Amino acid sequence: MKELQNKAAELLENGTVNLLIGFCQDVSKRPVPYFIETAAEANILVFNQDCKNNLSVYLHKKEVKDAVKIGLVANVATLRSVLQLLSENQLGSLTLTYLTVNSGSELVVLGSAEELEAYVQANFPTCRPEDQEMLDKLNVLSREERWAFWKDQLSECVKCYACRAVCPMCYCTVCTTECNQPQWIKTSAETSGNFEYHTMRAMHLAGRCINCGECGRICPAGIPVHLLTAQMNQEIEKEFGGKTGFSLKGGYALNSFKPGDKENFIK
Amino acid sequence: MEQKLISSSDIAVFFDGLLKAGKVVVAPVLKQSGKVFFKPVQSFAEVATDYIQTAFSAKEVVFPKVEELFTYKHNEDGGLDIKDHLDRIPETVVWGLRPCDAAGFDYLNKFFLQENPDAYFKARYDKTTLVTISCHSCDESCFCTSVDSHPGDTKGSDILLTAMGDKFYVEVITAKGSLLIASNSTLFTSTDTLSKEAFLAKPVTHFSMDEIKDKIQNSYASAEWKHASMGCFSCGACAFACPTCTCFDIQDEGTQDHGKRVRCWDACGLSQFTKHSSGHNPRTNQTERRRQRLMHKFKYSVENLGVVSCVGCGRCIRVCPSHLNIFENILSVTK
Amino acid sequence: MDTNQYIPYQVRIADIIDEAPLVRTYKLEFTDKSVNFTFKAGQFAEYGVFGEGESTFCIASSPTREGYIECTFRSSGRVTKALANCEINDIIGLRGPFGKPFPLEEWYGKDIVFITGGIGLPPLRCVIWNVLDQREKFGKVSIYYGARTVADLVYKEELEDWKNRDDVDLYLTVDPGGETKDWKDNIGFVPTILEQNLPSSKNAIAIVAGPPILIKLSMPILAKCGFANDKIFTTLENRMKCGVGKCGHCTVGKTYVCKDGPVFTYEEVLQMPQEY
Amino acid sequence: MAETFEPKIVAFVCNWCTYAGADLAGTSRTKYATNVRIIRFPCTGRIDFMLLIKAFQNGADGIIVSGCHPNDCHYTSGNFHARRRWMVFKSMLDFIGFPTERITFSWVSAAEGKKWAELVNETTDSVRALGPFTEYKNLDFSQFNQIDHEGIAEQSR
Repeated sequence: MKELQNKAAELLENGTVNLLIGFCQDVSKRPVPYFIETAAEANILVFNQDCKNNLSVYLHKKEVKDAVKIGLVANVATLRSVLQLLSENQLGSLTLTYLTVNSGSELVVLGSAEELEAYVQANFPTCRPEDQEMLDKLNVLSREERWAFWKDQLSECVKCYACRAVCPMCYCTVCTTECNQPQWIKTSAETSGNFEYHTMRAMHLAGRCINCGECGRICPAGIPVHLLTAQMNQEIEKEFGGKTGFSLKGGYALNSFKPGDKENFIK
Repeated sequence: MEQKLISSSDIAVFFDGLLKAGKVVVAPVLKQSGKVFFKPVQSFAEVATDYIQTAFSAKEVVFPKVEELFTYKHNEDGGLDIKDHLDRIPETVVWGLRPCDAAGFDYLNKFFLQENPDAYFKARYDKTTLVTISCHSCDESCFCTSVDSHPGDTKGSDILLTAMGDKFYVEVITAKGSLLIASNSTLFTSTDTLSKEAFLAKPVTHFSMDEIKDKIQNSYASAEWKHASMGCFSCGACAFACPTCTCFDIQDEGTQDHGKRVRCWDACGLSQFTKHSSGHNPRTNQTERRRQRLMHKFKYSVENLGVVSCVGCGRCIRVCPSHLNIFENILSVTK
Repeated sequence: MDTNQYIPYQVRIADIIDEAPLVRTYKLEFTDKSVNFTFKAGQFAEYGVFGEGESTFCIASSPTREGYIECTFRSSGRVTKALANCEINDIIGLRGPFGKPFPLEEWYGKDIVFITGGIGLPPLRCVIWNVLDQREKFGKVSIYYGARTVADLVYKEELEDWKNRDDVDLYLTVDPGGETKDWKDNIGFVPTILEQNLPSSKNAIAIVAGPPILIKLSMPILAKCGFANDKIFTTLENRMKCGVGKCGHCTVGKTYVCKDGPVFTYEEVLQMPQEY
Repeated sequence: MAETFEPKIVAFVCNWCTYAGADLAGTSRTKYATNVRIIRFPCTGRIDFMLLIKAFQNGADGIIVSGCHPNDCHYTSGNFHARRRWMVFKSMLDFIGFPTERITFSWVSAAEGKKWAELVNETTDSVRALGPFTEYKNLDFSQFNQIDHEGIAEQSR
């Protein structure tokens, strides 16, 4: 912890970064994303198991972009999403420095995209066991049972769009949900509208989602929306190969093709 | 207001009596997601008991997340048949909501009915009876005592139940409440006023409302708003979970020939909320939007309706993806 | 009152006038003749195309001319586009009237100065008609109106009519470059024209409506003429959904533009947070 | 009801192959089911999955998506891209339990008027057998504002 704070202070001191995005704690010890501009504030930084937020989503925020030189306190999932964003050319205007803590609980500082890539590939996360368990459980159900499951789950969705807001891959300036000419997706949070929204979301993230699981974790209605994209990723990996957030030239499964792609479902 | 007692074993009988009387009983239900939601239930067995706070407030009983304003259909003579469905709203009992939620109803009532009464809210509210249960436990997000309320507050409730060992202390606050009791009067025995104190949760008090009320008068320009909102993702979670957030959007669903007009929850934190079709957006950044929300709760609603529209349920803190903390924010901007 | 404010009246489009590119005026008649719809100058309504939604704009006709109402709109969003596709005899929804009107009665015997540009004229047209229909009750009436180009001027016939009246001073202008060969009136932005022909603030009321920039630039000039802030009126145009102070879209600080406005004195506007 | 039920089927087809194929079916007087409404697109690559959702949203009982055979695409690779997207979209729908048998994907070339006619007939028969697609429409009645949904439901039917 102290080590992290000192490093952060140092980086801010010598101007390597203008803005450092990390965590502090609120009165009840909950991790709160915190934005540090002066070395003096660095001593309130914390980083522990509860610091799950994927801070890379803030890299789309105007106030953050304006700082240009940014430090990011990140767990592997976050680093992975930064890698994916870099491969999608979304962070061109920024110079980033990453602070993370490795499995040996020692501080790691990554100064360049290449270092980042190497680190992520060396510590590449697998699908969380609890998620895998849920996926396997769902995949053996009958079609009707799965429909019933999602119907029950999605009926609780209130369309607060928190899942969209916390997703680093949802960086469109205008989302499909806000296009009303025509109204592609019902604005009302009726179940059918919720189906449309979550199908759309999962499709737009298929092959891009980096499985940080944030959308599912923060859903106020407790809907495991992250399973949709996790499932898509596994399908795509199986059919077309390639991992998301694995390399700087990741490529996007759905804007490339192979002449021999699976087509047994086409008459 | 009269006080009664009912034995814990009779509570279920009372509850089933309400169901038998043909009322829709909405009560907290534990779903597989591990969260508790207000749902219409068929038996006392379904009712969840062991939880601090429901995921969403009970406001959706009187202010549903999707409210059908009317259906329309073209008729032969060129015009449209337009009809609302206010007559379909059933007698409803909300069971087991927290005093903070009930206090929320008190605010909703003021907001929707004081000026330009809202027909849909009124129709639902008039047919709704609130059976509140005092909190015996709380967590670090609860702060009702900071906003002039407490875990045994009767504000907004029709009946307040307080568990006292093997019996419940029953405070009958309104005529609506007495009617429920009257229909099952044999279960209740009269008693004089008892002190609930020993049986109530003790949430931390973070500030004194009076102090905040006058300090916030000149906090609009505070630089702290930026810190208070930097972490904000501009989603609507806090507003949708809030028992007193009332903003909504009106949408048509259907064709020009037939369909329905609905109103659905909207949130002042969403970036499109104030955006004109011209592209001009009065509140362009999150700092302005979060300030609008908090100032509305603690300043504007006091000026408009004379009450603070935050009941301290702490839901916005629990659901916030980045754990933004409303009472910490309020404290920091009123420093 | 216990009426359901969300149920619209049904109105038939009786006439359509193309005012300018994308700008149309609809003359609306109630299908149910028994409806007694009374409104005051400055109030607005919610116009709905069923299946598309509702859009907010002012009632452009005057209460002094009964039996019908008129609205003028520029098609920009989903609803206004759908509205623009309507034809004569189509039925649309109408909710209202909403909002606080101009305090015309308080203005009796005073001079009235109208300053407006482009699509800002419709909200004032209602007042102008109202004033002209009871001309004797008011003092000097001057109208400063301009648009980007000659084509963008709305209510062209009425502008002619006002120009020809000797009891109205009309200062018509178009932005530089917007003029046509046979354009005889002023060329230049409205504030410029205002500055060249300063109105007297003595026992006078100024009403400003139009694009924010026009309002911003006109205010200092009016101040220079000696108009007190509470003698200057304007109307705020915020996004609205319900029109009755419930949906929250139009809030500026504690103010609900829909029920506390849309008519405000400049003094009131200055007291609000600058979020409009 | 069941025997008199005629399904509404929306066909999203590409301009260069399947549309021409359907045209051929017409000019060569091939009779086929009238349940299908054809929507022409420049290329299968343009057929966004949102359009399919929209069709079901507006009450379609079945959908046909069809374009050029691989390597025949007028824009060389549009249908290859489309193929991947369909594959992903289909497995997506499978995962949420959507009855994907209501969507038929196919390649129909400009010369295959006969195949088009058969395709439409087969699809119509299979969807007719499946019956009207109420599962989707019923979603809202089950939840429509949790308090008085029954009332609304019966009235909306």
